[in-house]
Amino acid sequence: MKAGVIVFPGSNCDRDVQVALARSLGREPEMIWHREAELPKLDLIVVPGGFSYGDYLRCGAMAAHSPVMREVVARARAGTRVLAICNGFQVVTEAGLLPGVLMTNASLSFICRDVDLRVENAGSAFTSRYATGQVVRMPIAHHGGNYFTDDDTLARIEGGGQVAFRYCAPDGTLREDANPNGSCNAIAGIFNEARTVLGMMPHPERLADPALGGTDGRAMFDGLVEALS
Amino acid sequence: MNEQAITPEIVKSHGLTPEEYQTVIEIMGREPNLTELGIFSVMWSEHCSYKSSKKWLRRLPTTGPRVIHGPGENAGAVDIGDGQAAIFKMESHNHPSFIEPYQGAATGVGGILRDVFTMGARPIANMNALRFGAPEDAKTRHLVSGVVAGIGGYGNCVGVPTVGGECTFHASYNGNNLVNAMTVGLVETNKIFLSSASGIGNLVVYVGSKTGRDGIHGATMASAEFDEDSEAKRPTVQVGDPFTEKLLIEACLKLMETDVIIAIQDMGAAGLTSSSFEMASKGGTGIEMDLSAVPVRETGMTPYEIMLSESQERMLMVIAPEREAEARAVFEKWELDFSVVGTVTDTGRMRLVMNGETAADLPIAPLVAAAPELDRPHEPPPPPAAFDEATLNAPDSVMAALTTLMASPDLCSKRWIWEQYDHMVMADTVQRPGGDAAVVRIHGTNKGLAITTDCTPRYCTADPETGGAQAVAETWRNLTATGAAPLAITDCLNFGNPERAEVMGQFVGCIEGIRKACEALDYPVVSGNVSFYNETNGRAVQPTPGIGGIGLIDDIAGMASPAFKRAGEALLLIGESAGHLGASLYLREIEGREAGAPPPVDLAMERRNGDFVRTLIADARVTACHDVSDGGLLVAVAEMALATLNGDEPIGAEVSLPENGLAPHCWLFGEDQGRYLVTARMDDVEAILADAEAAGVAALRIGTTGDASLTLTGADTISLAELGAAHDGWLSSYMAGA
Amino acid sequence: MKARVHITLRDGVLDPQGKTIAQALGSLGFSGVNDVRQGKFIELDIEAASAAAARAEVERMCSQLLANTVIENYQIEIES
Amino acid sequence: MKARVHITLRDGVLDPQGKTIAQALGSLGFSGVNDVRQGKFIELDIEAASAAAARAEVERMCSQLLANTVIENYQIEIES
Ligand SMILES: Nc1ncnc2c1ncn2[C@@H]1O[C@H](COP(=O)(O)OP(=O)(O)O)[C@@H](O)[C@H]1O
Ligand SMILES: [Mg+2]
Repeated sequence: MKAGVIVFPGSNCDRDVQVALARSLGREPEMIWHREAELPKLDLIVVPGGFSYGDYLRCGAMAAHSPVMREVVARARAGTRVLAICNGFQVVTEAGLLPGVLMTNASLSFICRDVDLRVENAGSAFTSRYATGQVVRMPIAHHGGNYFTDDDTLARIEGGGQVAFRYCAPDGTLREDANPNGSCNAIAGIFNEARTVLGMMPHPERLADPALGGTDGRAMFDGLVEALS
Repeated sequence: MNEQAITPEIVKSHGLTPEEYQTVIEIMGREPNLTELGIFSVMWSEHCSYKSSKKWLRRLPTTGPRVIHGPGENAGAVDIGDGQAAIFKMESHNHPSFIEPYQGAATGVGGILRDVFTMGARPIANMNALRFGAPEDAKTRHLVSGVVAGIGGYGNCVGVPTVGGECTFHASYNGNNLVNAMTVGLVETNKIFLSSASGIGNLVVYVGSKTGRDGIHGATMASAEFDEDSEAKRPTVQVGDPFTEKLLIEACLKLMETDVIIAIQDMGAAGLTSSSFEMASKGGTGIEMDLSAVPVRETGMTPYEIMLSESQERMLMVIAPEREAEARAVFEKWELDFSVVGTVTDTGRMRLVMNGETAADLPIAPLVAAAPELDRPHEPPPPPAAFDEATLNAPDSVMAALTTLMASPDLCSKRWIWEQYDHMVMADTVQRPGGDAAVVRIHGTNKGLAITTDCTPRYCTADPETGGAQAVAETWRNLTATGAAPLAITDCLNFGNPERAEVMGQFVGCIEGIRKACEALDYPVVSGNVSFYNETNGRAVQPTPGIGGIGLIDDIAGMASPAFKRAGEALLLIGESAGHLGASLYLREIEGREAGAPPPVDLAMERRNGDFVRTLIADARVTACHDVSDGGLLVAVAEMALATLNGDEPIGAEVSLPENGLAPHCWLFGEDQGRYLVTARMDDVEAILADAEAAGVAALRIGTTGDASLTLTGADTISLAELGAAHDGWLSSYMAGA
Repeated sequence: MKARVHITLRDGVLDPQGKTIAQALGSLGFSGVNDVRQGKFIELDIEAASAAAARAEVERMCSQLLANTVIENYQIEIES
Repeated sequence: MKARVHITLRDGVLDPQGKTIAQALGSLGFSGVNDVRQGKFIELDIEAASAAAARAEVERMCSQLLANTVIENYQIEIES
């Protein structure tokens, strides 16, 4: 499998996801600067977290118009897997690759902590190492992770099995106080229709190493390597 | 543009005394013009010249086998083995954060980051030490909210984890909150960059953001106390641009992989003035700059404004002319301004030109050498109100007193703060906020750096020397509690108006305490910062010499943390207890009194106890470790128990009173120094106690870990859930306005 | 030429900032606040041959970058 | 009663967002963007006896909460 990580000015989880991928893959992914208008052949494109363009104007808005994003969208439409984490999720929604938008957290504050997530659909290259209904733990660290979309789109996402993760209580139940940012239907991550693109606010790369306090995130990278090799 | 006549009023408004102005004229051999006067004024301000503190700072021990660069560089550098060094420093942004909490705190973080990456280091951790006024004060909530959001807003965006800090409240900070920010960076020892401009004919290059009229005279503002109309005299507040800072970090570190940069210096307080003078003065050279080449944001900026602007996210560097294209390409890739603004000369003078005309021409060495050094009068502050433990009654309920303490503003959980900071980015935070020291793994290795900041201002108020020593000892203890070998400290000395002998007396006393502790613990000072004039209408802050310490962990697999690990283990107290309640939190929070001397700090015992504990950790003979500080023994036990609430299974403890003749509340809440709590497997207890005795270290088994509650044998009990809710709830409900 | 752009949330889109401001105003003692909506106000200084050309240009800026039309409306004024 | 408030950065105060937007517009091919400043636009619906009373009330809201007068200016319009 060949993996590439897109780097925008202001990306800051690019190295973290590089390390996590290398751990599962056994070799370093390629780091791709946002000005590249052409991409090498890749099986997985990662749009990492951070504050592209400072998150000024709207989170992800300016990065969505980087030269490289046209190519990422084209590849995604052709079936290349795209994993968009945190700011990456904001970028791909702004670029129209996934429906909806990520608005400011309901608390209006930045939130950094571990959250419990319920895996809603294990039927994808990203989630194959999880079981549907399993509760996993990953950190969030964002100011704008409040997922919003109109009712019709929401119904379509829900009906099409496009919800990947939901914020939940440790026992897997959905509770208002387990939804850290006000996302509609407690959505933490969604797929495109074909489940080849995943956007998610939590950071799997931050709990993929026992020294950091957990390894639930690692299964995502291991699963991708298995599915795409 | 410089034609304005220099009147005594203008001299005065620049904070120079008539005598100082006379020296200016002697150095210049003529009257200065306004730009030149402005330059003298900032260079000789308290903030830049350390005129009140220099004499005393010289007393601090600053060398040691691991010290690569001590005070005098942008930040301290300490050898951590394997060809790497840790670069770190702490700095205050108190005054700006009071005027505009968000931007003031944010730009404080930006400034300290620049001090560290200027030296070639990648910043790997931020810390923040915060002191606010009384919670009841009308402004406090607004200040907390703005400062925390500002620190997060900046640090989160640049992608450096904020891994810990302090946050306490006291009425003495009502008009003067303290915001101290610390950055730790990592560099290859043979790739450390310094700021000495050398090589006649080399280019002086300006990179980063454009210059605006920001904060003109910020440095002189930080050198004067607030009065009623300070709010009206505000200079233009500096706004931070963390996105540009992130680009600047990446561009500078990229260029630093080559040997293009000869010298580099961030533009901090007093901007272009202090950076250019510092570079030329260190190199023993001169600089000629064309101010028309400085990238500006506004039209019509004068030389005076350009030289004194404190716009953020700017750096000055010296490169060889033939490397210009290479350097420019890097900054252009990151879309940052890059402008050749001058050359290094052999004249020993700073010559500034604008639009072809000389705007200023000053001799560098005489100006720097003549920077005032004062020996201000100092007198020991009055002793604290007398206090005798024997006069105190026992509390009705120990657990109720504990709950009150745990829910008090100073001891409550600061989770509301650290959750607004990205403390995990860079994926090396192996001990998150909430423990003793934070631990950050050295990327790509199994080594770790333990980092902490500490100071107990109420001790410094009661007895400055003991307080100074205690602050150093507490950092040393917090590092030790993780298993780290303490390496060195940075300091951030926050005091009132040094023109008052009492304040100077506090300063001198604290320095003396810091000196003694550093010497006794072989724990040198490698960088620091002084902030005076934290005073409003004659009311000074409590003396607050913040200390930031770092320590090295050889293998993070063997580090210790405060959380209990298993039920049924022995709880041991290391160190001697005298039941000292003077200047304690118990006395303040439960009895409503601020009285008494602080607990004595016995540095020899401190060292003995710490070395013993560190060996226990290294030998994997203890399963958890926590130092005993604010609030005393029972608070420390409670903190070890509450730390388990984040994990799978809550673990509490039962503690029994020893027969040592102390009143129970004195033993349980006394703040005697040099103590640690550890847990150990039952089988190991006897041997540990025997080894302690052999090492001359007091050790006592005080209890056993157990179910999800805290119990004092034969007395009270409380569930961890109840105690945890009280501990966790205070700050968030306070901030919600409840 | 100067252009002023107002970017506002579409009706029906939740406005967490507006909601929080309304609550904060309430707790400061301002009674009678029925609703608060927060939007953006962007002022541009651009080169353009005419007001019409400027409007067309700013229109394109809005639809391409300045506004997210999934949730936001925009309104352009050109000052001459 | 409806009130509209424009909150803008004071002259001379750095506007990192505006600066970055201007650069982004440039790289999207919009040439001739001299300057961009980003501010806030707040719409309020409040109870008030008269336009003058509404203005006085919103004035107080601005100075107490809505604007940060250290770095921002505000301007109020009341629609009747
Ligand atoms: N402003 C802050 N930012 C981040 N973490 C903080 C802050 N204030 C306190 N903490 C964290 O809360 C914990 C307890 O702080 P403190 O009581 O000062 O510790 P100690 O008594 O061990 O010095 C520490 O882990 C510290 O890093
Ligand atoms: Mg501690």
